[in-house]
Order: sequence, then C-alpha cells, then structure tokens
Amino acid sequence: MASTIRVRAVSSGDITEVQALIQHPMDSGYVKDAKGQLIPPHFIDQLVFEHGGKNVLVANWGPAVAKDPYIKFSFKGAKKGDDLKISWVDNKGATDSTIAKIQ
Amino acid sequence: MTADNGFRATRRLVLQGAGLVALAGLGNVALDVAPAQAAAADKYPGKAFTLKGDTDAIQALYGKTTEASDKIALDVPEIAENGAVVPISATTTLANVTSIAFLVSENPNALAAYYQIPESTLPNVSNRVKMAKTTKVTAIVESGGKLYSATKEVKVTVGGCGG
Amino acid sequence: MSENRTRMMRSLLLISGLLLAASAPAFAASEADFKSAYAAAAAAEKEADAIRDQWTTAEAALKAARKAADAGNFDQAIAAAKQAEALAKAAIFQAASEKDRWKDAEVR
Amino acid sequence: MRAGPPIRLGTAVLSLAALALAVFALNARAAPASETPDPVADAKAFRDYFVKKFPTVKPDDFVNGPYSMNQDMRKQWEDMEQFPPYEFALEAGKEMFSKPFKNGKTYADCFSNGGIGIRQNYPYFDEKEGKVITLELALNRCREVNGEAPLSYMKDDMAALTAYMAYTSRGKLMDIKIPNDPRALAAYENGKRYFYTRRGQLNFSCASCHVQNPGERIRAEILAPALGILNAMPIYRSEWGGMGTISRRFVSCNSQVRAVALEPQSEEYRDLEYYLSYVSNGLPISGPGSRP
Repeated sequence: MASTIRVRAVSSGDITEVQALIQHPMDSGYVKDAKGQLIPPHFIDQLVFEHGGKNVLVANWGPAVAKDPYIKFSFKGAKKGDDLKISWVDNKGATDSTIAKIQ
Repeated sequence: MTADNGFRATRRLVLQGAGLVALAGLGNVALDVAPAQAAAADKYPGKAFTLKGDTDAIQALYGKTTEASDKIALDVPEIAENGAVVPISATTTLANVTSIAFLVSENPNALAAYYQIPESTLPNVSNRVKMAKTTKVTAIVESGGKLYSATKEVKVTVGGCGG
Repeated sequence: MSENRTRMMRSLLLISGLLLAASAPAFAASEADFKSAYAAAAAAEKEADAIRDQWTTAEAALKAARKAADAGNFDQAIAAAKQAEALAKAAIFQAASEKDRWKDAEVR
Repeated sequence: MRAGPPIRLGTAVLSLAALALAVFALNARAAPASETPDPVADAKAFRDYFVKKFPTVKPDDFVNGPYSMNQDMRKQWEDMEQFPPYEFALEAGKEMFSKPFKNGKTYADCFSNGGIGIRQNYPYFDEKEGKVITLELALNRCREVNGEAPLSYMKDDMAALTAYMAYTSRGKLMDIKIPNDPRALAAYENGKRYFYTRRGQLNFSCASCHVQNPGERIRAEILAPALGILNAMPIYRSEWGGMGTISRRFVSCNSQVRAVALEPQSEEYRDLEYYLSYVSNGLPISGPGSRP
C-alpha cells in the first residue's frame, strides 16, 4: 500500500527544511457520523523524525490536529543525500514509516 | 476515554527498544548514551492531552506556569477559513528551546500539539489544527527551563448558509 | 422594473402571512382531518417536484407530519401537513414568478 | 464599489419568513435579452462585469475564487498550497487512470490525446446525441463501454480521476465550443436560465451570491466570483474534509439554499456547467483546487 507519508526535505547550507503531509483521518472522538453515532477517537499521537540515529523532532499530537496532518520544521546538521526517517504511531497502535532522501 | 495509557506506554517502550536495536545494527553509527536518554524524554504526555483547560494542561505538561513574551511570533489567521483546518505556526528568537506546545482554549481538550525540540532543530514549527469555535490560541515555548507564551484569538464560525 | 419588484414583495408577504396563520391553530383533530390535510400537502409537493423546484423544508415538514400522525399526535401532524402544503405552494409560486424574471438579473 | 446593497444573510434570513424578509438587491438592467441568445455577447458582458467590478483583480486570477477576493484567505491558501490536501487524490487519480479495466483497455483509450491535457474542452455539445457531455459523464460512459460499473458522480474515485485530468490541463485556457446547432444554443440558454433562477426557501439564485455578492462574506466564507468558478474543479474542500466534483458542488449549493437537489448529471446541471464553462472561456484551468 503506498506510504501514507509524503515528505519534502530540502537542505540549503546547514539548514534542512522538512515538510510532511500524512494521510490519516485524525478522528477526534467528538464527531458524529451520518447515523448520529460518535466516531471513536483515531488519531496519530506520536510522529518522530530521525536523522543520523538521533531524533530531530518528536511531535506529540492530540485529537485537535487536522485531518491529513501537515507539519513543517527545520533542523541543522544534515546535508544533501542524507536519510531522514519518519515514523508515526496512532492511538490504535497502527504505524507507518518511510525514509526520505534530503534533496 | 482514550485507549488506556498503560497499553500505549508498553507499546512505546517496545518500539523504542526496537529502535535502539535497529540503531545498534547500523555499524557506522556511534551509539552513545544520548539516544537512550533522548528516547526516554519522548514519553507521550497522554494525561495532558485529556485535560480540558489551558492551565490544567500546562500544569500537567510542565508543572510550571508561563509568562507572556514578545519574542514568540504566533502566526494564526484572524478569521479561520474553516475550523477543521486552521494553519498555525510559531517561531521564536528565544535561546535553547527544548519544546513548543500549541493550545486551543475552547477545544474540548486544550492541548493540541507538543513538540520536543532537540538542540540541533530550529525553534519554529508549522501545523494545521482543528478549532471547535472562536477561541484563544496559545503557543508555549520552553527555553532554558522557563516557559514563555504568546496568545492570539481566532474567529471560527459555521461556513456558508449553514443549516 | 422596480414596480413589479414591489408587486412580488407584496405577494410574498401574503404567502408568509398564510404560512404563519396555517401553523397557528391547535384544535382537537381527528385522523380524517389529518388525512385531508396530508393529501393536499402531498399534491402540492408532487406539483413542486414536477417543476423541479421543490424546497427541502417542504419535504421535511411532510415527513414530520407523517411521523407525528403515526405517533397518533394529530394536532401536530395537521399543523406540519398544512405547513408542508404552504411551503410547496410557495415553491410553485416562486417557480412561476421566476419564469421570466430571471432575465432581469442577467448580466448584459 | 459593490453593485447593490448586499443581501442581509443573518439568521433572520434563515427563518420561515425568509421570503418576506430577503431584501432583493437588483441593479436596473437593460431590457430583457432579445429572443435568440447571443453567447458571444453574453460572455463578453459577463467578463466585463467582473473586470469592471474588481479592477484590481488580474483577469486570470478570478479562477482562484475566494482567494482572488480576500488577502487573508489568500495567505491561508498559499500556505496550504505548499502541500495541498488534494495531493493524495491526485496520486490516486493518476494511478487509477492508467490501471487497465478487466478487458485490458484503460481510460486513455476513450479520450482524445489519451485523456491528457483535454479537460479544457469539457463539457462539449454532442451533436449525435443532442446533449451536453461533461467530463464526469464521459468517464462513466468509458467505464460502462468497457464493462465496468459506473462511479458515484459526487466524490472519491470520480473526484480523483477528474483531479488528475484537470492537473494535466493546468494553465491551458478554457475552450468550450457552441456548435451551429439550435439544440446547443438551447442547452446553453437552459444553463443560463438555471444560473439566474431563484430557488429554495432562501430564494437565492447562483447569481444572487456569485454575481451580485462575490467578495462578500456569507458567515465565515468569502463568496467566489462566477467568472472562472469551475476552472479549479474538482476541489478539496476543508468543509467536506475531502474531494468534491462539480456535481457535488451543485448539489450542496442547492441544499444550502434549501432547494431539493436534482440527480447528479441531470440535464439542468450539465447545461449549467456548459453555460458556466463557456462564459469562462479564455481563463486558465487551475484544477484540482483547494477551498475552505
């Protein structure tokens, strides 16, 4: 199944700007479906970005993060061609991860 | 209400354990103590995400109070295009930032996101969050162990002709 | 041009007056009264459907009438049926009055 | 600067007595059109109206709907365009477009130029059948001809396919033809009639919002100008939390003014799409788009 993570990591000088878009419903547990039943909470609670074996960002998310979440941040100490590992886990234990090349 | 934290904590440890083992496998990586220590700091603050108001969430997350600072640029729209997808970003000139958090006061649970920022990462993050209704939005920056915050209001209404 | 605008406004005021009057009465009603009110409403809605200018609120009112009647609450059922009929009639009036009026709004 | 006093859209309008309370804002208009419709003149007048009403908006920018009308909304849109929410639908559409049917054929076999870069010619008037064929109808016909079940016109797969086809036409100018056939002219006129006819309990026509009040707010939303309004289709709407086709947009607009929606791809909707696309000729395709 195609990965649920789309990443764009672009390095200029010592700073690498990372953008990621993740396909996930991010149900908050407060929304009712068409038949009036509450849709159970189903959201990514932790998203980790790793480079060179070290975490460059750990995002702890609650149910308020938007559907198909997007995130952008920058970090230092990486160069073109390095690997950036992205992995997420959600409150139902589902996970996905991918490795992206830094452009 | 959410999956019980016990289960998630054990899964977290299993994952990190696996992560460490994988790292050990990479011959060229100088495996020093830091990743283990950094991994411990990653513990998911589940409780803070279930609390209602800002103050309780901040207390549960940091155990300290925050003070306003003009060194944090919180960028949120004045009127949200749509409460379901509100772009939010925070950047700061404060020194050695270790974490950034976003709080949406009027949401059922105020804490929306909590970012742990290692020192090699720049202290600015952009995200898209849901807002239940017109609300105050706060970005909290932990710098040098002290908490600073910036707050703005975002107007959110039902779109279109409504009902 | 503004002359027929006011004429249309006056007729619409009449229609909404009718709507308010229709939903006001609350007298002990029997199933027979409900049946006739419901039939009238259904006929009006069928006509509105035929000219493809039905209002969602008209359909909702008719459903509410049926539900109230099934629950044996005929006062409410008749009120809802009358409202449905009035709304459907307003939709028919709207379509008729718009038949040529739309040209006035056209950008030229 | 506005053409007429804006229509008051407070909750009062939504009440039962909306009919009586709605304040009609109509400019004085010249005499009604002569009997035989003149699409070329219509399109020119339509375009001049918007260019005159919004002198600061570059003509090509009208296709960006609300974002051509409001800077704050535009900034939020530009932020999101860096990684647009329709990214997943676009990729799914591309994959679906090349996946062969059970009989080995693909969508490319049903369309000129393999379906690439042709969205700007849809909808067109099919003189054999004597009716307007929209891209969504053509896609479902292609499926049926190849023994596949038709898709829902409203979202998901149909939205993904049309998103990919629109993407391959990005930047090309809308190019809708009206052949020299009285039935084509009638379809065009029927679409124009639907566009200007008031409907539903709120008693609004498409023009009430998208011609007389573009740039105004309807609660939190900024109304898009009608010029080029279909050029960004299909769109990912945050309100829907997903993709939506032209059919879904027409149906939801109807239900918002409390008019019972027609069947997707029914004649009125296809003719409406024909009229709206024709008067937007010459404006670039910008689909798939993302909207509030």
